[in-house]
Amino acid sequence: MTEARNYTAAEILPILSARQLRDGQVVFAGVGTPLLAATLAQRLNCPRLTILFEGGVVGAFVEPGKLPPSTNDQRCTRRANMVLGSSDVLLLLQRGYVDIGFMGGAQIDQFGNLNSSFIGDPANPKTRLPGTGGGNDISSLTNMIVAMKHEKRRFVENVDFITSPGFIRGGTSRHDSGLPAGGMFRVITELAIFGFDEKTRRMKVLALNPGVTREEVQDNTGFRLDFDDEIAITEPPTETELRVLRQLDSERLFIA
Amino acid sequence: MTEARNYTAAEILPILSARQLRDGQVVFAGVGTPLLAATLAQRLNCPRLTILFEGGVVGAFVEPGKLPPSTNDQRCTRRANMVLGSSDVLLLLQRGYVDIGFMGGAQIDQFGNLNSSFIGDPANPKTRLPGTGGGNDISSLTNMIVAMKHEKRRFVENVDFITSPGFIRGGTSRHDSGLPAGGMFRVITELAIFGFDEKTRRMKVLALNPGVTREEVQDNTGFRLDFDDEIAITEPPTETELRVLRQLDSERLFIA
Amino acid sequence: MLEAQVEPYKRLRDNMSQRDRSLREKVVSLEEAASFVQDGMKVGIGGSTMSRTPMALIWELVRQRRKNLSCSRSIVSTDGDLLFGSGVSDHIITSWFAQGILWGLSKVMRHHVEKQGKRYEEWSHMGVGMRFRAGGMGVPFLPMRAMLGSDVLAQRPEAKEIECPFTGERVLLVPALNPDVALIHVQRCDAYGNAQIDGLQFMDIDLALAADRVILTTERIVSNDQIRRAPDQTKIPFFCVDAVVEVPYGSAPHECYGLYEPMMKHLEAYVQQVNADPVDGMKTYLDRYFHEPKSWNDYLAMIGMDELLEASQRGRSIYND
Amino acid sequence: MLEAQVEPYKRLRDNMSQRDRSLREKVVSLEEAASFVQDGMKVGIGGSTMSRTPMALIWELVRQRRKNLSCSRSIVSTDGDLLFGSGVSDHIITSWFAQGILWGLSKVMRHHVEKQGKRYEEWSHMGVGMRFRAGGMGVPFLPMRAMLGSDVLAQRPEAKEIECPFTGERVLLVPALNPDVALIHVQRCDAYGNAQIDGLQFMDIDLALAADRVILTTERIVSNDQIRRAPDQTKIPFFCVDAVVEVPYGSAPHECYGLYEPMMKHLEAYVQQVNADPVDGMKTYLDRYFHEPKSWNDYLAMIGMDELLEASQRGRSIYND
Repeated sequence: MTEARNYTAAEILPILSARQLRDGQVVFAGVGTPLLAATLAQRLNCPRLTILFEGGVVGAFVEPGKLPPSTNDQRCTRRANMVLGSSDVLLLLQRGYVDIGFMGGAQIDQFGNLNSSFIGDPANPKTRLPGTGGGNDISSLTNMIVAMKHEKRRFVENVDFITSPGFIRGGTSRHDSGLPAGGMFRVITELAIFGFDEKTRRMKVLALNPGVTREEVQDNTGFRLDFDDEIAITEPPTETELRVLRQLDSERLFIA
Repeated sequence: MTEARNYTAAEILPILSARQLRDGQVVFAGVGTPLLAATLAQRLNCPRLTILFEGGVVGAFVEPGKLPPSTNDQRCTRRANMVLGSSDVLLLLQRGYVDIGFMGGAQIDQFGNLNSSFIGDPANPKTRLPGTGGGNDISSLTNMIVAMKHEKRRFVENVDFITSPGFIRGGTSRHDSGLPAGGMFRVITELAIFGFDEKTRRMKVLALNPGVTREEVQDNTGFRLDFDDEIAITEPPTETELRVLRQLDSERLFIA
Repeated sequence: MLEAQVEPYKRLRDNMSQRDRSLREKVVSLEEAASFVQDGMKVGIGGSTMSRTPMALIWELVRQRRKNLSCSRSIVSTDGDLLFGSGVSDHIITSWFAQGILWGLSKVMRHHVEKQGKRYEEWSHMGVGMRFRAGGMGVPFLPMRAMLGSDVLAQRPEAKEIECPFTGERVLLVPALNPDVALIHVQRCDAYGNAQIDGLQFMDIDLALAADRVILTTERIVSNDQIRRAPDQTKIPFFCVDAVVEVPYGSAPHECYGLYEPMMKHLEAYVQQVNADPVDGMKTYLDRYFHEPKSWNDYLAMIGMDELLEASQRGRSIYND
Repeated sequence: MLEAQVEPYKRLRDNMSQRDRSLREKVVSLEEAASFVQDGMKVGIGGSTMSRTPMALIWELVRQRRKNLSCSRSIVSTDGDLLFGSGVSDHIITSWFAQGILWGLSKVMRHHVEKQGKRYEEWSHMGVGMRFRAGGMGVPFLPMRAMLGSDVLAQRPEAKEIECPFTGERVLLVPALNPDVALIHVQRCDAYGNAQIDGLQFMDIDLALAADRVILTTERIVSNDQIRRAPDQTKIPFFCVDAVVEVPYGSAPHECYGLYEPMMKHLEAYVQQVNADPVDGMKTYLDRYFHEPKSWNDYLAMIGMDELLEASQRGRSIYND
């Protein structure tokens, strides 16, 4: 990447993620980048985007400069249409009311499976990670967008532990496991935008971020990547996107 | 019955029923006599009686002269501690929070089974009755008091149809059917007070109402009755009981 | 055939993905709203007994001469009479069916079930509730511990007794009920369908979540700002709702919590008339009160100003100290 | 052995029938309330992450050096650190366990799980929720459609995959969880225990219904008359509750909806100290803030007036227009 940029890696993630959302969608958002991206989309071109939070919130408009530190904080209920129990908001996913689940990820594999539970052998782990939270429920029950940092150790061929299922072992294995609905839709990183092959369910590059090469993406990935036949180059963040984003996270909790 | 009485058959039912309740109990009450009796008990000697109604009410104090026409009317929520969904109030029974279920009855048999669904063959009934409502749930899940009119056609050896289970076919058959908790505790009529034998689970007379003979009870019953060894004679309604009862149902909805 | 009663998950999800769940205004007329209900559909009805019955919608369905509806409701009162008596429905799933406890048996229900072969499918009250709840949760069944050992269960091969795989106990699995459309009346909602229910909720939340479409009638359409000021009072989220109709006194002659109690004079006269003659008495009632009025307000005018205002005075008294 | 996790219905009902569920005053001190929790018990903890955590009760349990508790909570944050770090608990059932998303991994959790053999038993968030809900409903299990196909499920032989007897689909049955005692913090309740919760409820209603005993801490004890004025705001009925303690700021340094937001300066300092040294850092923290203060108010004084008032100002701002 040779060009000078007026944005950071932590800023491009929510901006590109926000662009994936469509006005009128019902989106179940995790804390951090997903919350920030969904709120950004609401304030840019999706004023009728409905955001659900795991704490039990439907249709919130989070206040600029007051991002919640988790999806279970009162800040998540700002101008909400409805507040309900945590199990009940998760059941809305199961019933099918949600278009998109939107999460961060610590480790992902070629089939879009996410690991946030264990590094190493679960029986005797090198690192015990925080665990699934609602991640397993969300990724089991709806179409997913994941926004995460692109590092080789995070993009692995097969995760040590499937915390949140993507396409499991590819093909029809997700469906065969008892998960007929949903699946990985997009992965957004500071390098590229990824989709999944309709048949093999392996990850493939749909678009490169501005100034990023195919080689750079492949070099930072722990498995062989496919590239879409009609690969695109993503437009860089606009002034408006950056301005609104920085207003939203003026405390710089997530874009520092 | 030769003595002159200052009360009617419709009045003695709620009064004798109210006497069966103990202060501090949690009682799930049906509309009509049960609601009236439980409210009467609250105003006599059970000020801390908690009444639940099927419509979704916990701890109500129904207002004198404003008895609800069903347990799903707003009048049931008068001075309630809590209002919740109908399924949720029924689930409180299943979890075991309720001491006593308290219902009226159309037809009862020797094992305390109640029929409020069909007279005659269910496939081709002579009369289609209104059905269970919450009756089946209440009688399946807690200890029951039933208040009803004493007529031979209502006290039958075996009901045509078990809508609300008593002891099914007696002995351990209730338990064996998957109903380990609860069962018939008392039946109150204008003639007598009945309990159930610990072993056979057949109905037996515990006490005769004032001025009523054993023969009179047996003659009005469609099966052979057992009589408790220490059969008692019930005290007649007191002036206070009658006065408070008549205040409660001043519209004479249920004691006419 | 009975097995097919439970919607496969794939079909539930496919139906849902075809539904427009975006934040949009949905206010329509009563006539338009009723068009969501097609002949032969499974229709879930909100409220219970004589409370928050979506009576204006039922009135409109009768006027439009809808037929063969399979209706489900926690507890049915005069609404069930009207659905059977008008020919709108030939199958009612509920736990209790008469006109009201004060009036004994419904001669209308008896006529149609005993002589006309219409179906009153009886479940326990909790059975109906767990069926709606399973539907709302997106699961094919829920376990419960009532109905066992009774003849109510003996009549319901649709439910399954199992041995619990955890405890070995006998428990009953009741199948999910996902109506094609639900009719629900509320005190207030916004133009998107965010609905707030005061007081008794009955099974309306589960029903709204379970149904493939929801039509709301509401005493009052309020602003979205008002909804957002008390979000924990919102009981049905907008994306469950497909149409909103503002119908003051939309439960008349039944009650609406905090606003009006049942209109007992009208109901007493109704009961007397239809129980005296469940066929002609009902026909005369429907012609006069359902088919002839030009509008819902005209129907209310026939109930009469005195009765409406008295019911309102009693309704509001629930908030007195 | 795993099978035995689900309480047989008979035992649940026997426990319940021995419980005094009468309408009676239950106000006790924090010390007395903590005596309901005995070593080795299954303890359900209300709230979620940094919200409405029953922190004063946890503080008291640490002071009383309770041990071997098996704790369950929807999502765990610094409360989990404190339970493991103090030796009060050696088993935590939850879906997510760190200090807070802002701070990455918890070195305390890692130390106790990776090196000390303590158990963090992981279920999905809905899995924890359905376990409490089954417990609250008095059924041995609930069906759900998540966790399938994942290694989270592979680690949980306590759950059972079945073929649905209605649809043939694969569904997961999760076992009921009925804690021996639940600890729940609310904004207000009366002396009987009728509790009203504002804003986010998390899993507290199901948890209260599921547990064999419930201890409530409350920001404020109000009159029963005040409760009865808004009965649809009552979320936990009094007969589920066994003890009531009035503890202002009873969730500090976590938040309590509408009253105070998390006290971030104290939390940041805590996180720095314990992550720098999960053993000695924790010991120093517990000695200073948990064991040495004479009372809960003294502990609050150590958090400091500035931070308390600032958190309150932010907490109340949720009701601003």
